Amino acid sequence: MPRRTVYEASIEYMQILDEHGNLDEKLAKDTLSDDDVVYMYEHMVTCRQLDEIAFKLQRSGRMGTYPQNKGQEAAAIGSGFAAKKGEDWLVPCYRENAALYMHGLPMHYILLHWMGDERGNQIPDGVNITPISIPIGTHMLHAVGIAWAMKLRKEPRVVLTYFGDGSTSEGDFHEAMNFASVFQTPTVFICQNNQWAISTPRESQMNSETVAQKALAYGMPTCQIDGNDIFAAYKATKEATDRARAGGGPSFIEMVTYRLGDHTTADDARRYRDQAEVDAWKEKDPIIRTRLYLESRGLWDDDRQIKLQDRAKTIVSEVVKAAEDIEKPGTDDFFDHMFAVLPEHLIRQRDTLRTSSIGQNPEQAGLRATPARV
Amino acid sequence: MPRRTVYEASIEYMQILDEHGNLDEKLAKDTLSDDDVVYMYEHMVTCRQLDEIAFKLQRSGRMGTYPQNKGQEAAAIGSGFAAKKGEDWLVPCYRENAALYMHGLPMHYILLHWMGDERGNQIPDGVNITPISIPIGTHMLHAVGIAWAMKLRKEPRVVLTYFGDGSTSEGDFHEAMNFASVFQTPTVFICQNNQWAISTPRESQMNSETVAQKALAYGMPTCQIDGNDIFAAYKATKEATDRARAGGGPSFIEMVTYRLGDHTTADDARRYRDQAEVDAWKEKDPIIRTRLYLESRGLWDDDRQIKLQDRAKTIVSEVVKAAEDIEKPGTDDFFDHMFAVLPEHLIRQRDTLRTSSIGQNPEQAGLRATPARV
Amino acid sequence: MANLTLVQAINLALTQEMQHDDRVVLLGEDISINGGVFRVTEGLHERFGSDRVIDTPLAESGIMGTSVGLAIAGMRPVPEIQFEGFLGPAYDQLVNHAGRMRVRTRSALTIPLTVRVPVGGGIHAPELHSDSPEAIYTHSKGIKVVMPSTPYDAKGLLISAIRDPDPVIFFEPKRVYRSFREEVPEEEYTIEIGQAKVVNEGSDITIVTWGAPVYQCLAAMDNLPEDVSVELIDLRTIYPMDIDTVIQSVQKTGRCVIVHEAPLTAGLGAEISSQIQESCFLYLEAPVQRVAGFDTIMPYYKLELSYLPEAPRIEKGIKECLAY
Amino acid sequence: MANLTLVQAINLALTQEMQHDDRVVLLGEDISINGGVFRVTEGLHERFGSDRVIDTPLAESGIMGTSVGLAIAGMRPVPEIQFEGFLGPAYDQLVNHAGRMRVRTRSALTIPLTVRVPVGGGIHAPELHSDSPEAIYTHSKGIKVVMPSTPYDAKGLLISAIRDPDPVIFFEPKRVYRSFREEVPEEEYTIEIGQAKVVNEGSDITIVTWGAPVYQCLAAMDNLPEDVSVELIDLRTIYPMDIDTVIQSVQKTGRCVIVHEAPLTAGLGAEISSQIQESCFLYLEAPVQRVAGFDTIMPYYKLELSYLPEAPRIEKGIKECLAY
Ligand SMILES: Cc1ncc(C[n+]2csc(CCOP(=O)(O)OP(=O)(O)O)c2C)c(N)n1
Ligand SMILES: Cc1ncc(C[n+]2csc(CCOP(=O)(O)OP(=O)(O)O)c2C)c(N)n1
Ligand SMILES: [Mg+2]
Ligand SMILES: [Mg+2]
Repeated sequence: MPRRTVYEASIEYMQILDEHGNLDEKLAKDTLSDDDVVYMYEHMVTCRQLDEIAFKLQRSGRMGTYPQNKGQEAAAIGSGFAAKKGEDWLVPCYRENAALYMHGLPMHYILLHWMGDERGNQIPDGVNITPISIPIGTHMLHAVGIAWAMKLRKEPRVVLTYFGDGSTSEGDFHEAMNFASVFQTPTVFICQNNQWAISTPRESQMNSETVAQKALAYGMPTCQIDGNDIFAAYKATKEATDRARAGGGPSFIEMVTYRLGDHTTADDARRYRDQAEVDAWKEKDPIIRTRLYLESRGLWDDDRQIKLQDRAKTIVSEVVKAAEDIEKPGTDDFFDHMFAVLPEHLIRQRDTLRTSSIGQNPEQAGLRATPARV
Repeated sequence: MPRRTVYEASIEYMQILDEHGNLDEKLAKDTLSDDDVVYMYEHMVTCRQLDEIAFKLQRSGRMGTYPQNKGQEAAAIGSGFAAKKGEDWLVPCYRENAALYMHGLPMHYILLHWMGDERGNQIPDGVNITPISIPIGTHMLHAVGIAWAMKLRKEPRVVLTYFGDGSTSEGDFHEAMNFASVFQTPTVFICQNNQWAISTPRESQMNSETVAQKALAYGMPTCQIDGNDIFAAYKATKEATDRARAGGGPSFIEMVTYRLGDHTTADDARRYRDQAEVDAWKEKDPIIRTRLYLESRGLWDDDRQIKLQDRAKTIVSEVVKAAEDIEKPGTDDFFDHMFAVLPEHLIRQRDTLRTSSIGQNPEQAGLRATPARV
Repeated sequence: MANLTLVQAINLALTQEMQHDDRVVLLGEDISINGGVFRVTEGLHERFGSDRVIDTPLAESGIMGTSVGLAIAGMRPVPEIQFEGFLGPAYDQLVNHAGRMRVRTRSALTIPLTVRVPVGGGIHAPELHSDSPEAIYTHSKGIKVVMPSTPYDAKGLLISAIRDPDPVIFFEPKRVYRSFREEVPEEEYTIEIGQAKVVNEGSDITIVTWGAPVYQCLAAMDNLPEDVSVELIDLRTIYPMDIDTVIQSVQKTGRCVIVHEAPLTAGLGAEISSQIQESCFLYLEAPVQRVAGFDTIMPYYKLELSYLPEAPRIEKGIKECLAY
Repeated sequence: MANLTLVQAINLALTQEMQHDDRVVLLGEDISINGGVFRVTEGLHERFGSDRVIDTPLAESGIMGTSVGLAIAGMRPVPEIQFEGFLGPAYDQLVNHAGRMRVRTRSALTIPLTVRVPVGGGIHAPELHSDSPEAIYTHSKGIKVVMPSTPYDAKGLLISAIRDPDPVIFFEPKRVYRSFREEVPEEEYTIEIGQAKVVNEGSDITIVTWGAPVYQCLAAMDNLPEDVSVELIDLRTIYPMDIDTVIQSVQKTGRCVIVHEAPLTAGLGAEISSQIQESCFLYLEAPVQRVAGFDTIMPYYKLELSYLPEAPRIEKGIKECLAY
């Protein structure tokens, strides 16, 4: 046949909880219980509190650059809720605090990281999370590698990896998607499409109508959902993790959301985007709609809200205290973790730096004498 | 609407000249004239001759590693025929000799390259071709950059870039496709899907049914064609170049073909692929079918064939002579082209190497005396 | 003449080169409307439009690789890599393509590109925002490497880089971006690539450095006894290196300290030290001293000042070298 | 004991490590059925199956990045990069991820990976198949760099590398792959990473080298006058470097020539020369001499032997150093 169709595809969008708090009961069936929603709501509010305080810490000089998560909590928490704590892995970027916290990361680790302290990356044993990733797009390959190990060892575990719309432009994204698909690793690719990569709008990053269609290149199951809807985020992720756990390989989920804050505290988004756009998205805030939903089901009221806010404040202020009270790291730290066994020249550098010499020339620190010329 | 389709796509396959030499007249309309086909046939046969001789040169120790093009001539020549000589650019890999030759590259340049001589890359002025690319997947970005320059300067020129199925796994492929699409550069991406990347079959490189669908990720026009069919290769490429020239941006074409030889002369394909597969593809050889077609139209006969073969032999043996007769390059050459103006230390290295000193320490070459200690 | 910061001097050089050569195009992440994360390209998009000040997708290899193509086709691309830590994904295109194109085509194709890269530590930035990879690109060949430390030098060197027919990495020490202002002529001028500058003449010891540590060296010098006469050399260009200026100085002083932020081992200090030894063997009164970053990964910012060669450590290095 | 080539010795080490540790997996381009383009992994796919000897898509960053993930999850990946020229696309994952993971997580996550990479010139290969990038990875930190020159050393060092809890680049000099055979014990043994080997003891001059140039140095030594006593050191490990062995030797001989294939400027010769100067200042009778590749791109193969430090050039270097 001279001309024939050799490939066909289509991609679906899903929303279950709309911005007014209305639920599509049919789609919501067998997803989240009332308790689940309350739990997730409380987490979102607590993480929003963390976000506000982190912002203030930066502004008052108590912390370095920080990227606010505000507005994207549903994508993080809805997807993270499908992961099994202590079993599955999360391989994040930096806008998923809510998922990390829920998956067991002590919250002050997040602050420590942004306070310029590697101990914020020293994830406790048993918490299956890789540290916040500063370079964009590179960590999805690690997620694929971890998932691949699970598969090779025949462990029924999955890996969720988070990244932004911007990061899908990197070559490593492509290679990660392809490896995952070729080796059918149990990886769930979660793209938080928040419409912007710093100042670059989605349309300037790609010429495709959806991010989701990028997965077609790899023959990978893909969908687009309302990322401010915990039901849709959970349902799509649960389907993907179930499939992956059963040996069905990787999936891609585009979560359509919005970065309500600046890119980071070093950024000023007013330079490049309209307030009207921000305002329109504020209406779609995941916290608002979840509360509306809970209220409509009689599961929430002002009193509970006030109590929750108090609790969140307490939690976060304890977290700030934990992060700020930690003793200053010593200079040994950046030597001692270079290798399992420190080579001699690093021991010398470490020790001479301790003695406040210039730390490099052993003779000068008296650690190795230059014998006289023979 | 809770669930809706947000994206749909389909991809077409096209064949015009089948392996028995039968032509789909309707699709062939307004494509190649009889003269064109004769011209292209003659080119293919000449390049096949080059291929055989190059193979022998390597086997007899007169040339280094060489990658045979055998079986893929239609993809090269059919697409290359849509390019305007002296106007459009070709940015090749290493299996498009026929396209390069037709586009104006003196054939002995190809041999010089594989003889380990950079002068094979010193493309003459006015021939718009970048040199054979050894690293896989990296040159498509250059093609996009060149096309981008054309667009910025509002020149109605296009860039054709060639690459294999294997190279579509590289991150740079992804970035090239995305940049081309975002900036709507006049680039035609021509994938010679010859089923193998050295020993790795297509199915182990990707989990997608077609290579063509990789372009959907970028919202780029895409199709799959019979790559052993000069009509389909020409028609698909012409549509793409016309669109690009008119400002319609990039296109992707998957040309389904087959590498009839080993990967290179350093390879032994019997280690990893079945002879039956090779034999089946031999039936689909583009040269056979083009000849059958020409004969069926009364445009070709044994006599013309013998004459053509003689001519091809003469051309190629002259080419071999040109490549072998060139004087050995001098050591100055690898210094003199490092920068437009050579920095002093490179001049010193070059000159001391000339004087057969070790070429590095100026004192020892007497070029800079060490004055006695003051 | 205007009193400009390093950021402003670079901005001025870009503006003037774009004005007088329409082959010059800027491309990179967030460089257009946003003016770049350090605001170095501020105002250029308004002035020159979207065809010449181009926001790219987030893809460093793409930025570098398309710049190679633009250069082949006769443009003069000036890509920006947002931070030196993100040169990593562009490494292959820069080193194996930009740096090789001329020689592998025996000058048939040339790559007049200037990649601008903020570099170095000391600004309390996150991971991979504080490195000093200049030695890597110096060893890689085919690429010139420039790192100015003053607004005046930055303007003159950037203009030279953009006009250079070959690839140049233009490292901008972020710690100096806004640390002070300096008189910078309004008119265009060039500073030759490959010329060091003697910042301070002296006779007892030579200090060789480049980029932000120039200021740490000056601070260290302030703390030395009055009678110590230091010759301070700012290399400005790292490759090709003005080793003659260094050699002349060391032949005069007999002692040398080299200061850089990058890790010690296989850093540029090693190259300079070796060349000094080769050319000043009979002049040296003490081993050439290197004061550099340690052989570790640059720590996060809580510890960055312990890692960097700050004034006290440089002072110590000078004293130890003098006492030998 | 068997009489093995370098290729066979590496194959044997891989076989034995895979047999005794099922966390060891090999991945790379064309390494399974094809046995790798140099046949180093020949027979391993048949023996260990597709889950442990894995053909990947053609994507070096993917190979390195998934290896980082595999290592995080407790495997011991041994990726192969087909030629050193294709380390370029893997550079970012290797340097900014594999090399940093332990220190940035304060040892919470570790990367026990060994990347095998054929390296160096002299085999008449195409472009980007003949480079020597070891200095780049030595300066990058967090990665050990090994380059054996004999079958015996290769086996012992590769076993050490695979068992090492940290990332190791294992460079295999292709020029030596099949150039000779040597007795290699059948049983497993390790050679400590970070130990140089004195190939020849001597008292007049020290030669420091590694990889294929070891044989060019031996050839050069054959041409020296009988009474010249050369101490030849094969570093074997480039990082961490056994500088003590070098220093002891130079303190004995007072003279040193360093030989490497990579370009001179900012190559490892510079680091070694600087350290010798720092530690042997009062012993040196002549400047430390470097005989290396030139500051150019490695030429295509017609000229490669003019670029590489072949025996005549080394001989000249030795004589010039002795005559100083
Ligand atoms: C490899 C790399 N290049 C550039 C940067 C600088 N940078 C940090 S965040 C960012 C934008 C990321 O956009 P996106 O992936 O959409 O994530 P978002 O910030 O919107 O959550 C850029 C360019 C980086 N961190 N890493
Ligand atoms: C970046 C890079 N990695 C690996 C190689 C080694 N190599 C040369 S050709 C090849 C396979 C290429 O396959 P494909 O793209 O399908 O082209 P084909 O050879 O089939 O025409 C490989 C792996 C290379 N040249 N460059
Ligand atoms: Mg985003
Ligand atoms: Mg192929």
